[in-house]
Amino acid sequence: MTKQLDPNKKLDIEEIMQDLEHYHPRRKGWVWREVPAEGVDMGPFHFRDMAEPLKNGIGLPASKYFDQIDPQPSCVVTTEIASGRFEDDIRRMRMSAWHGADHLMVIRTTGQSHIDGLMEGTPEGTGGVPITRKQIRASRKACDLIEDEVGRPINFHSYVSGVAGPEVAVLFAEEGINGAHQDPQYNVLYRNVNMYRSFVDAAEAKKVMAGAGIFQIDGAHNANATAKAGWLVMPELMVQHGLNCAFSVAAGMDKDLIGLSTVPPNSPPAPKLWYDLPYAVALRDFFSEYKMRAQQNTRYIEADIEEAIRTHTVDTLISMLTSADIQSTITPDEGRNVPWHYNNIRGIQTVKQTWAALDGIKELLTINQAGPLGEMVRDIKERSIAFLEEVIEVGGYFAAVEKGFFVDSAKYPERNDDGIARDGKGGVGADSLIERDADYMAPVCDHFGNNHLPAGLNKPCDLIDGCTLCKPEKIVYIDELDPADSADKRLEQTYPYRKGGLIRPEAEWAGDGVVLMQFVVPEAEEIAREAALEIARKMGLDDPQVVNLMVLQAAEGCFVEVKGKVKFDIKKADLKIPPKEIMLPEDEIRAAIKKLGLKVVAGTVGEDEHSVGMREILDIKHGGIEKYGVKYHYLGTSVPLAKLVDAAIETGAHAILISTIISHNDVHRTQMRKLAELCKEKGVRDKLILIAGGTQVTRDMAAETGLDATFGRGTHGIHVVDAIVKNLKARGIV
Amino acid sequence: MTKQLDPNKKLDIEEIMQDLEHYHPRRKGWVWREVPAEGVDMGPFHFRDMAEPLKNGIGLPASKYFDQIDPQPSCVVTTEIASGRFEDDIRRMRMSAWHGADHLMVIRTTGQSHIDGLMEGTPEGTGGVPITRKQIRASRKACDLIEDEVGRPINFHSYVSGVAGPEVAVLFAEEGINGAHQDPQYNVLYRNVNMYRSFVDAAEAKKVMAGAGIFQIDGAHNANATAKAGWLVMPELMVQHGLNCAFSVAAGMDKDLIGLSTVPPNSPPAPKLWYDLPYAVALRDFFSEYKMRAQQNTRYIEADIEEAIRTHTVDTLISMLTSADIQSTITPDEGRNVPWHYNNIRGIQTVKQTWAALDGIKELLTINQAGPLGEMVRDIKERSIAFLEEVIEVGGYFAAVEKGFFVDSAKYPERNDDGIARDGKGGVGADSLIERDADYMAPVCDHFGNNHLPAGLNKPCDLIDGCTLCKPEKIVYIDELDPADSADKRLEQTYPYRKGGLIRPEAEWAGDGVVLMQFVVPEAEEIAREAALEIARKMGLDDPQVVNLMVLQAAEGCFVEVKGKVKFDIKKADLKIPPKEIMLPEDEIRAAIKKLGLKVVAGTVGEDEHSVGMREILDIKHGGIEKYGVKYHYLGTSVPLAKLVDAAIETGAHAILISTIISHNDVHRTQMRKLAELCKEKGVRDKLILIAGGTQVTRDMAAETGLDATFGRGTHGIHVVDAIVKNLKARGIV
Amino acid sequence: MTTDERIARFEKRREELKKMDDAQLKARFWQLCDQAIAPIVELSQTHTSPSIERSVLLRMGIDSISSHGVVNHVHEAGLLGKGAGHVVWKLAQKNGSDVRTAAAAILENKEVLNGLF
Amino acid sequence: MTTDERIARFEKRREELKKMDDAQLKARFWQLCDQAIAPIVELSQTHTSPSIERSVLLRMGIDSISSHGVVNHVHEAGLLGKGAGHVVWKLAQKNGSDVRTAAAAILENKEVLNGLF
Repeated sequence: MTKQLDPNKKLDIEEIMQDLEHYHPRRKGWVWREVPAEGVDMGPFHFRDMAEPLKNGIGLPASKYFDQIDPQPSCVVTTEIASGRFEDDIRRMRMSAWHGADHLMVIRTTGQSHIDGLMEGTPEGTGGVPITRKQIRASRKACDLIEDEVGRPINFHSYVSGVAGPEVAVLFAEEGINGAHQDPQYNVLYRNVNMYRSFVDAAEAKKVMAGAGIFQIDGAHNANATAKAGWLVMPELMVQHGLNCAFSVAAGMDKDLIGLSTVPPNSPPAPKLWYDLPYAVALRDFFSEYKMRAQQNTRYIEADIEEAIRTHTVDTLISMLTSADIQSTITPDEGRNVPWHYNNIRGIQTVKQTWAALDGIKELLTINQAGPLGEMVRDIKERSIAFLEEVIEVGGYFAAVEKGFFVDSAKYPERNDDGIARDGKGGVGADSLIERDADYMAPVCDHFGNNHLPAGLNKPCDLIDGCTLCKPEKIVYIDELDPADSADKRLEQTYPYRKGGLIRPEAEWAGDGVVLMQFVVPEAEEIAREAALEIARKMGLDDPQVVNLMVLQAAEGCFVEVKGKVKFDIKKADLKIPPKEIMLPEDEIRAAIKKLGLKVVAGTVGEDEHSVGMREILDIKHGGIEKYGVKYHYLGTSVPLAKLVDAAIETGAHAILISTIISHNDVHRTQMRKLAELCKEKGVRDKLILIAGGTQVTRDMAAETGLDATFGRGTHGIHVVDAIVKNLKARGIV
Repeated sequence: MTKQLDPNKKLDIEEIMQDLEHYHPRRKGWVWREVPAEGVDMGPFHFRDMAEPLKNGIGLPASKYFDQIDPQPSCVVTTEIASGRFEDDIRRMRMSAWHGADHLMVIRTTGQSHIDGLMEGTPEGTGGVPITRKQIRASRKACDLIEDEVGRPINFHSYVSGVAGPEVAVLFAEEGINGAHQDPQYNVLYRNVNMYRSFVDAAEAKKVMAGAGIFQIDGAHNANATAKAGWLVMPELMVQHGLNCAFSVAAGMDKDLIGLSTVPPNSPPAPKLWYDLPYAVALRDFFSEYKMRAQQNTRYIEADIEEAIRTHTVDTLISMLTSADIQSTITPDEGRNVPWHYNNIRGIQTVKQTWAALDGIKELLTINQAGPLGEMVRDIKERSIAFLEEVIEVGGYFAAVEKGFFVDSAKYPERNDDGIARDGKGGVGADSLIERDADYMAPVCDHFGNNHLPAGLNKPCDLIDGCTLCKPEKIVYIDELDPADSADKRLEQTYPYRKGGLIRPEAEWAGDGVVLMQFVVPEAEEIAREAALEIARKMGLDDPQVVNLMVLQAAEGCFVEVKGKVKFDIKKADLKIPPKEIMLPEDEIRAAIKKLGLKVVAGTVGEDEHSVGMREILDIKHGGIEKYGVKYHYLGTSVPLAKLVDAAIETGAHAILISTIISHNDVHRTQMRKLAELCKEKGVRDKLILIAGGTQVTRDMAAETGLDATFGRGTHGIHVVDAIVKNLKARGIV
Repeated sequence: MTTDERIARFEKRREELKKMDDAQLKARFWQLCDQAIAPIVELSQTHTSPSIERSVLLRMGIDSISSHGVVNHVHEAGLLGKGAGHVVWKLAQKNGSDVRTAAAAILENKEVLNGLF
Repeated sequence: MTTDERIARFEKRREELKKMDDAQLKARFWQLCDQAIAPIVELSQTHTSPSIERSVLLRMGIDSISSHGVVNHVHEAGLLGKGAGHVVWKLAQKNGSDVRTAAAAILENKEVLNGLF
């Protein structure tokens, strides 16, 4: 029985790594979200495109204005995690699940697709993790704990591409992987794996995935991820999707588990919707029986986080106008480097926030098929069919690949002759196929193709008394091949930062010390770049690098972002943590104010003509106390203390609010003490709540100066009315 | 004649401040963009919702993929600038204009609306600038220079609210202000200026604005900027817009210059479109004769920059689905602090990027009036009319204000009785109105109301031989009232950072030293906050403040943003600026490669099994040289140099590419020298281009090791093919 | 009037509005707006304020500081109902000076206004 | 075939497609897809690969490292066409051992395969 996680306790990686030898997945296959047909009610709103809410989760920052609701989109939401160390990935999985991801894709280490066989253990990867049995078990075991904690199943995803497809598929079926990429065209075009070998292996891999209910995502998105002009290759994208779907069905896959990886090909400043919406409509028409895994654009992503997020918001709009069974997210820092923790969260938030903002969009807006969109849809369909007809005409798929039909940058039928031509006899694994003899046999389940089994068997693996898919206990577990390059080794190095009481900032790995700095350098680009690095060095950053530079104006200056590593540690024990102030619920505050008819006298004391701070606390325009129903009498600036106290008495006010901005030679403390004394002299101290604020005032000055509450920078009306009502309650007045 | 700006030279503030006494505006009144009816063609695209392009501008980061096009939305684009020092604002105006803003709103210093008269000189403001004649002249003069530089007129905007409305309006008319806020309801409800005084003053101010062709923006957006639940106050918003429009027309304003300030009231996680689209449609129906100044939401903006940008993208979608003559932008850091330079640019980019992405949307999508939207539109219209009927019934507008009709948080006709009730006899300027005698007379132009002028005058000001509106030379210019609190004083302090060769990072003001740090602290919130401040202090930041904290997961950690000030300076002279590498145009590179049929031999040398870097340079998947048509022959890792040279000779390759990641004890330099020597020995040195790369390799190693080019971190395929083609051209091979 | 009464009256009004098409609704909205502001326009035509009068003086070429003082003195002399511009213009006529000189005279000593009207 | 000839053929095809409604277009698309993959499905039914055979051994409970060696030896013995699983199973039958032991035997010395078929 997996024990429960405590939301306030860190995942214990060492504990998860224990006893993986006996770990077996709880379930096999993909899980969709529960979407009530009648919609979901949250706070004062009714949602039409949402699924059941999370048990435990973290809402958008603005959810505090809306009863902390955290609406969960009806589609599955994916995030891709690729730190290269799965022990750090697991922590990021938990963060992502709390923020709404229920499909976690772990990117494979670069180069694994060229390894002819399975990898084992937990070696470190680059830009991704080496997919091994041990690493999958540890991740899936963590996902079990996390899904119980957030109250929603998590789909764990990986990749079946490269020369070891069939073995990887069996590994995934055995270990309960829920979703995986599998598309022979990807191997042929992008990994230069021999075309014949790619497809024969793919049939087996797909059959195995089908048996384990693994959701398949195809590789067509790569076509527009590499094309010079993504929006011209739409006819080919349709063909690539069609071929993989047809082949997958022929291999035994259920259409409900066949997903098209569709990325809106275009991006601003091009007129994105004009090209991408017609394509999205054409695709959903032809592939109505399949599932849509909508991805966000990466082709035109630059180093600007905000630009990526805006384009991904429009990608999500296109999904909501057409359909998306899975909305996959791209981290907005994809254009810079391997993604950092918080950018996975930003990617997930883009889907949550857009989905909530546009909820019900299909009832408000209709796609205008009568206009130019209808013609464009028709045009894409006809060109994709003509493309297929020419493929057949030149001798079929393999012949077409040899002729460079695919990933040509021109719009079919035009050709720029820059497609990726592959040689039928070339590529990795060339002529490694073997014809099956007449008595070929494989005594296991989910095997594709001719298989001459003896008669009378219930299942093929009856012959060997059960295969690993039917009897998990038969799986042979290999722990580590090279203990020097393993998770345990790395965990030792990061122990001080995980359990040793030391703190370092991080971006991907425990203790990596990475920070990002943003500032404007008022100089031209070349100077700004060097100045930025010099500034980073002067602040003690190691190996500083400029990750983004935006020219604000050629001479006036540039916005620069520099990353680097800090070399020092912070001892947790040395930190002074102030006690947490818990606020009264807003309705209780408003009710108390209304019941009492709270009145306040306010003014700026001492020769202090600054009144900005005070105005912000009072005026409804800035969320001041007026907003909560408080009537205030503002006496202006440089008000003598006596005048304030007299005014309070005359108007029957319940509180006096003073602000003292000027604080040289402690004048603000003397003013605060004098106010308390004056009220005592006039016998009204306990009748009045005395509050002071100012940029140099701190919370702990109240006790010292005899006032009821004191506030510093960043104070808003809500904090002041909260303090007043608390004090009134303490004195039994309300 | 204003002289020309040099794009590569900073604005000379001191020069602009010269001779303001004799400055007069070039024109008066508002200017719309030039929008060709047949649309605009840029790069390979046809745009339907764009205006004429800029002469000089900076496109979105992704424009480099699209022939550097920078499409300019058909609407005017506004940015609000509020640093409090107009000499810094002017620099930001230039940045904003280059990025596409043609409506610059300078926020007034807090509290100016309570000053009964005009302010003069250039005193420092807070959260905005004290609006004075000198400051307007300097800003407008700068705008003249900038509009010529970018090639498009700039509208300069300010505020006519508060007790000195008529005087401020005359100042604006005299000084060529192009747009201004004027709405008596704003004074009554939010500034507590007496209601009778507010409206009588407003009639005069509006008449003056009309005379100078100044575009008016009303103040209704404040109703939903303060309402607890913005989406409930829609009926009242319609009423506020209606009253100001009717009164403005009665005061003599042309409907084409009357703008509704309309902010979509709701925000995610609420279903924003479901509430805001029907409202936007209802508003455009009733106010079809007026102009729409669409603003972005500020009511539910938090400290998260990305969240603000997503919501503002949806606000801009709503504008494009209905209409927006002006799309105003809110800086995404509005929820944190007074906006910084680069956040103005981000706000402008949100409009440019969304407008380009959704160009032509009205031909692709239609608003479905038949569904629930139609009912909601009808409901809003009926409630707003019923609201007006009740206003009339209770005795008219003033009576309704006294009864707290306005800014009540309930949806009309329900009432929460928390509206802002104002006393007819109370507020600033109470009973300060004077009845005009029978022989009341004012010998000036653009005066509202009864005016008993002698007969036979052509214009009222003939009586005094011309007023300042007709004869600008009559305007009395006052320079500074308090030289100690002036722009010159501040310019002296910042001289070192503007013209003295010192560099400091900045956010708002020259030399303010402000930087922002972003990192993850793998601890719970309270600890993360203190640790973040400690990290900032250890890096030498003065007065560090946490401006945003997002919990990634309660125990796993938080994303923290800390701002602070650096105390050191960088001397520009000490910086070593590397010479700028100018790349060949991509088409020329592709053509050369295609003509030659460029072939390359590649491999990783020395005992170096890392191949990631090399793969990225080669594979089409990562923008490698294959993408430009280069055929490569990859020999794998740890390849002996001799094998590489032989392979190059056999295959007739034109270049050899080696990568050396391992660089301890300079092994990479020795490998590079050996490659050059080997080619010499085999007599193929000048036939072959030799290139090396690696994480520790730098550009200047080429000369030292006898190779043709060497590359370090951050190198892509384009850099390598650029170097190869350059060398081939130098040797006359291509 | 209690909330229930108000809601009831609202529902009654709503019945009327339900009968109108979109164009009629729009016309009704603008007719009510004009009706609501009519008395205020009337008030604005027949009244003035210190700020309006200062804005008149500004247009007559009198600087912002002086215009403040002049309006105060004209007000104290009970003549603001004539219009500050009218008073300054009339004094200029009387003294045969330009308006700026007349304004300076009033600023310096409001007695000069005695008997002007 | 030159580009012009290709474009001409495309236009001819386009004329045919113009006559179809949406449903017919869709059917035509899927018919062509199936036609294109048919020969490849056929190939996949009648052929196998080292990776497929290793995946069979994995499912028979043989660890990933050994399965690599076993498949190589079966391949070298020219028996991969029988199916590596078949060979291991047959050897196990012959020696009366479980499959894992049979696999280990093959791994250790491929001679054990002689005369197995």
